[in-house]
Amino acid sequence: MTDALAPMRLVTIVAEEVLAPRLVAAVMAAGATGYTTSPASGLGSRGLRSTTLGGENVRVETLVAPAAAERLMAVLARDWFPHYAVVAWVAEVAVVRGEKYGAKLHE
Amino acid sequence: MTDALAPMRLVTIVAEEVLAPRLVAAVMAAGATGYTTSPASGLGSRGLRSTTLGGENVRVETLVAPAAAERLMAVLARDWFPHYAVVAWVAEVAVVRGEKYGAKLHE
Amino acid sequence: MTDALAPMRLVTIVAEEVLAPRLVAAVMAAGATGYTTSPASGLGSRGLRSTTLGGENVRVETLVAPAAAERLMAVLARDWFPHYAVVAWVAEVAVVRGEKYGAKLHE
Amino acid sequence: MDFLALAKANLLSPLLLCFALGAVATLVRSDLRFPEPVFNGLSIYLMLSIGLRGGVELGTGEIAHVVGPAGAALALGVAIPLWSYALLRWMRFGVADAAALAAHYGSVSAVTFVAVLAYLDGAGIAYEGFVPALLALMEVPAIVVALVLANMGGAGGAKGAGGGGSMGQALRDAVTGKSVLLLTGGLVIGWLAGPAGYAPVKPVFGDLYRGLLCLFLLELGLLAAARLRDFRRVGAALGAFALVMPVLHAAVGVALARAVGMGVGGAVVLATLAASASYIAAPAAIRLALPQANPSYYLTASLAMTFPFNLVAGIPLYAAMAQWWYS
Amino acid sequence: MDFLALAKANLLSPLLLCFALGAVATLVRSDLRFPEPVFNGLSIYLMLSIGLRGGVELGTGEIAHVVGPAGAALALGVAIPLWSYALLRWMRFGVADAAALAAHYGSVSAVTFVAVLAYLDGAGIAYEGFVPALLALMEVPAIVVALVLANMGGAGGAKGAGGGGSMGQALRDAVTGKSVLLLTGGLVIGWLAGPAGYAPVKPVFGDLYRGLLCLFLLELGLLAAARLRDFRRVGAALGAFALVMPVLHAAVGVALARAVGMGVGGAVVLATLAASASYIAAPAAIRLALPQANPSYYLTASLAMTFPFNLVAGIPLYAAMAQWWYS
Amino acid sequence: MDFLALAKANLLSPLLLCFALGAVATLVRSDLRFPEPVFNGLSIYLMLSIGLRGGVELGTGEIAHVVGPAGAALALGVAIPLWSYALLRWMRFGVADAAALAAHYGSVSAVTFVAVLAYLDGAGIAYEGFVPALLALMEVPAIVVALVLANMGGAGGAKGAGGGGSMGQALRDAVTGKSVLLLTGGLVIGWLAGPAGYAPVKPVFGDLYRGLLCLFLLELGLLAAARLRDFRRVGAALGAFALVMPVLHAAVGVALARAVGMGVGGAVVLATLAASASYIAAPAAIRLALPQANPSYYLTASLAMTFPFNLVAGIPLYAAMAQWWYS
Ligand SMILES: Nc1ncnc2c1ncn2[C@@H]1O[C@H](COP(=O)(O)O)[C@@H](O)[C@H]1O
Ligand SMILES: Nc1ncnc2c1ncn2[C@@H]1O[C@H](COP(=O)(O)O)[C@@H](O)[C@H]1O
Ligand SMILES: Nc1ncnc2c1ncn2[C@@H]1O[C@H](COP(=O)(O)O)[C@@H](O)[C@H]1O
Ligand code: NA
Ligand code: NA
Ligand code: NA
Repeated sequence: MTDALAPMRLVTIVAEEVLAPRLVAAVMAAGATGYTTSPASGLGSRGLRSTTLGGENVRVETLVAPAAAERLMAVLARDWFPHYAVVAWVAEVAVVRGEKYGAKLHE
Repeated sequence: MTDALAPMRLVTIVAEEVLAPRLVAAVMAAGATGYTTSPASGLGSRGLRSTTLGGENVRVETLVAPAAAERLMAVLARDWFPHYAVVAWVAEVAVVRGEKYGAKLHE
Repeated sequence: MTDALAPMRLVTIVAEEVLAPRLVAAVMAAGATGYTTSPASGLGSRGLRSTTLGGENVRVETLVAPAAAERLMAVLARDWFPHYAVVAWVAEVAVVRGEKYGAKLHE
Repeated sequence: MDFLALAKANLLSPLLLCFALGAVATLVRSDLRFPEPVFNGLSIYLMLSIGLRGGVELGTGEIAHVVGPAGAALALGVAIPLWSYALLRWMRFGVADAAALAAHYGSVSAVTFVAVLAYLDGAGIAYEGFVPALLALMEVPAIVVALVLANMGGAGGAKGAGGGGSMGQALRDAVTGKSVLLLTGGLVIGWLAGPAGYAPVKPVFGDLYRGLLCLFLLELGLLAAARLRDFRRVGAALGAFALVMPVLHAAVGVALARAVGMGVGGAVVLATLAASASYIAAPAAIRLALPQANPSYYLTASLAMTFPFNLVAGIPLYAAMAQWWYS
Repeated sequence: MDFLALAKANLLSPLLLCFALGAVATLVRSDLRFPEPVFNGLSIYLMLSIGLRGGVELGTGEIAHVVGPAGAALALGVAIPLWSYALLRWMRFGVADAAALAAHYGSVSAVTFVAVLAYLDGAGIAYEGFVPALLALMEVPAIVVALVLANMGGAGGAKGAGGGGSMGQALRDAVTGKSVLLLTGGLVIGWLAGPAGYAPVKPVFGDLYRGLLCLFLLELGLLAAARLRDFRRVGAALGAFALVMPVLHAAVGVALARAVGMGVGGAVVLATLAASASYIAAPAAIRLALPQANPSYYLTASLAMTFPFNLVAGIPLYAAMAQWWYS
Repeated sequence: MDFLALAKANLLSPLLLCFALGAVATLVRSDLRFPEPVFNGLSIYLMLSIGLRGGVELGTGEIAHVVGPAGAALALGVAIPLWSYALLRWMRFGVADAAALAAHYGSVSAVTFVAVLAYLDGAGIAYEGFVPALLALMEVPAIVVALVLANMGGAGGAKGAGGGGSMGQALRDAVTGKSVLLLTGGLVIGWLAGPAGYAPVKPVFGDLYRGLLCLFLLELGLLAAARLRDFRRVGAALGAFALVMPVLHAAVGVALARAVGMGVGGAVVLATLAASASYIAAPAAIRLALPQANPSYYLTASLAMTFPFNLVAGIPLYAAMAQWWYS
């Protein structure tokens, strides 16, 4: 196996579904090269359902370089957490061919 | 960026969908402040499908403090694994504003 | 709590939905004892939608021993990445009763 | 029409043929899958439609006549799990598995119920308008009786995981379960709205149900054939149980129906309800309350054996039995 | 039929009873859930069906007559949020909450619209074929007016998260929103296709809509009752607003309808549109553009109070008001 | 009706207008989305309905007459990909892309098929009851032929990822694919059940299909317009191919239909089948077996160009061609 595994960050964001289009725009603006969304529901400390078809959330995952992950978390903390039901976390993961997601070769 | 990232645990549980209401109750009882569920299917070592609309699972994710994660895994191992098709894992993740999920400030 | 947590790898793969049956076969062939799939959508660097009901992806997660994770990533890099829209990452996670997923006791 | 003509018409009805098509699709490993939300939506529709049409009929008949048949239905719902449990224990099934199977065979299958109505309509045999109420009455009692039996036998559910009290919880869940709620809700709505209120919604709840039932049966065929693959796990003894007990239960049903003064059509319906085994409500309840029971047993028996048997051979047979008994 | 007979027929219609059944299911904590994709599919069907049938009618009438009523509808869409906002501010609601509520009460509910048509059909009262156009016209303006009010009051949306320009974005979203698009698209299609083109699709878009509306109302009952649990968060003042304002708006609607020359049936429709509050389009728009507003307020008021009030008591009342005013 | 009147009726039919509405929704970036499970459910319904109605017709006609037309359909399914591949290679497309396009144009579109039947019904032109069998016969052969061509050209699929044997696998998948299964299953069911068995399910499978097809076309309009954005990637040469080849294929279809003794209505159907390009079955098969082929080419050409062309202009044109040839 010649492809070494490169370290990356996986940022996962759970938010009200109505926010999805703006959220993925924010993700791309922070420097991501892609994202994956999936349907979710849940309960949090606010417990608000903001639309009639309440309780429906969206889960956005993006594989980004560490710097972009920090940028994204900072944007979320500043612009999104105060207003919306949003939860986000960062995990360290390994990928093959990290360049694809914006990783520098010797990070 | 003034918000530092705080270390937390993400516990992910995959189980038969029929268990969902009880499972999230167990999650909250272990000290979680919230959870996210999403639909899933899968195959495991038992390969059982327990309802007519077989193969359908639920995936529950909860962001908790390390102690709560250990508590939850212990409860799952004791009360759930023997009886039901349940799989669970714990990952270390980082969040902004860990207090929200029950993290102590200097853990 | 007598069950210690054992270290394992969680491999997550996001791919075009049409690939799902072959993908899970590849996962099992690499030595996994099970997998979980869930519906997803997304955008990547190729941005291709390959079926009429375009944009639909599948997300496959499998909990495997570290060696199997490396095997699986190598297979993906060799046989899948060149042809299909596939993204994959590996995370370190902890489980109760790692034997179930093929972990050796003192790995 | 005589028995053979009716049996043939039954076999060649689109309902049964759609079930067969679903089974074939699974057997040839086709990629045909019914989207789950659509299946769930169809279930809601069917339950509400059964209730609604029954309620409208109810309003035009005499409601006092329902008391005897209701008592008979309840008696069946309590007695069937008792003797089934005893027999299955004697056949060396464990406490949990015996109780689980008893719950399934004492409870009922809504699709089998709709199929028997379609059969009677086709054969021109009248039946009482209140029969959907019997369907609603028979869904829950057997599950409760079976859980009591399991408790007495020492298989008391997964205490820890359920947080205790799984018996009471199971009862609560079953009574507020969506099929009971939609059936009784539909009955009340149909009864209150009457024929005039029903008329504008009849194109949906009356005209479409036979066709939509075809789609439902297509999906059940897919699922039942997938279950058949578990057959080796199940064994011949359970196979015999799944094919013989329905006929015995149907015979008891016919006798009871006559005893409480139902007509011949009603007797066929009660017999079919007794003969049918639940494969949607009971599995979910039992899985939670009796996790030690093996789903391969109860699902394969009820969905892959008893259900198709009733559709193909049982219903014409029970009709013949009732006509013989009533003549 | 006199007023009481009509009110009773309304109360006992399957539409209302299905709504009640949904509410009961939530209150007894049943596991009945409507699959979301099916609900979304039904929404698309209902909107297209309303538009299509309106468009066919439109083609057979005189289109010039629509100008006055359209002006009246637009006037209501602009005026209702203005006075609602002023009143709510006076009631000590914050800028964001007052604007959010104003948007909801100025906009409209498609299901309430369909319910009033069903009521008029049942009562044998004719109405203008172009009324679906009024529904489409009244959905958006109130949302825009409310956002302007919020901006003037200093509650200017979540600038950062939206990337700026949330006002213009909200307007764009509302105009290209699926309900406006399907309603106007349906109107155009019905108008172009005419009665001959409509005939082969009538079994779906004409015959089924009353029955499918029952299923829709079942789900809305589930959702509305779930909202009721938020009632303590909302308070009596908002409760009074949610029950009194619709009647006032209806009165204005009747007066305006008469002023622009609509018939008595059309007046009932315009009154009901004015009285109804949006619970699908407005919440989504407001949540994005005014995240500071508390969804518990606007959703509980519109979905759990005003909507059932209009269905149960409002529509017959507005019909009586219109008949009194026109006689 | 003369040609122009029919073409106008076609253009103004709700079917086409719904397709246009879907396209408009995508172009104005509306949030209108058809829930995927509902679309899948509708697909199952449409296939089964086409088969079922064809099967009932089949039973009332003489089955021997189907042999010639079946041969013609198979011949088209084999020949079209051969000459399409040769032409596309000559146009400098790569082996994989040429084979992929050849598969799509040799296979068929079920919605185009239903649209031509609706057109003929509207125009009062009779056609053979067995035509759904031709649809089922023409879905798979072209895919197989194209994969053989690709193999011979050296573009042999993704061996590693598929675990080898992708040709045989692709053939298996196509034959047990859900559209072939539902069509042939429906034909058999309709044939066995006959008109008497069909009657109770006709309200669903007969009366609703035109209206439900509108909803289906709405979604296809959404998808086709989204594909149009890929147009620059596709180029003018492929655009010409997508608009000219259907007309040639239709001419061959008319000639063949006459040669095997079909009526003028059947000739229009066979011509339309030849002219149509697959956009559901073929893309999935090709994506797996020929991943090197660019989906932008085959999907944009078949879904965004050939499909609307056939709906709008092709079908009336092929009808005119057949009438001229038969007169
Ligand atoms: N501790 C948690 N773990 C996982 N998901 C959470 C957690 N807290 C909140 N969520 C998710 O985030 C959404 C909004 O949470 P909140 O803003 O706390 O109301 C919820 O609906 C959940 O899906
Ligand atoms: N190794 C694994 N990796 C990921 N998910 C698994 C694994 N094993 C089991 N699962 C999931 O857990 C469910 C129950 O597994 P089991 O209890 O092993 O039958 C399966 O349906 C899968 O969704
Ligand atoms: N950076 C990323 N983070 C998360 N998911 C991604 C990323 N890039 C691509 N994906 C997912 O992988 C699929 C295929 O990506 P691609 O091969 O880059 O077109 C996309 O549809 C996404 O669901
Ligand atoms: Na029974
Ligand atoms: Na209003
Ligand atoms: Na073709």
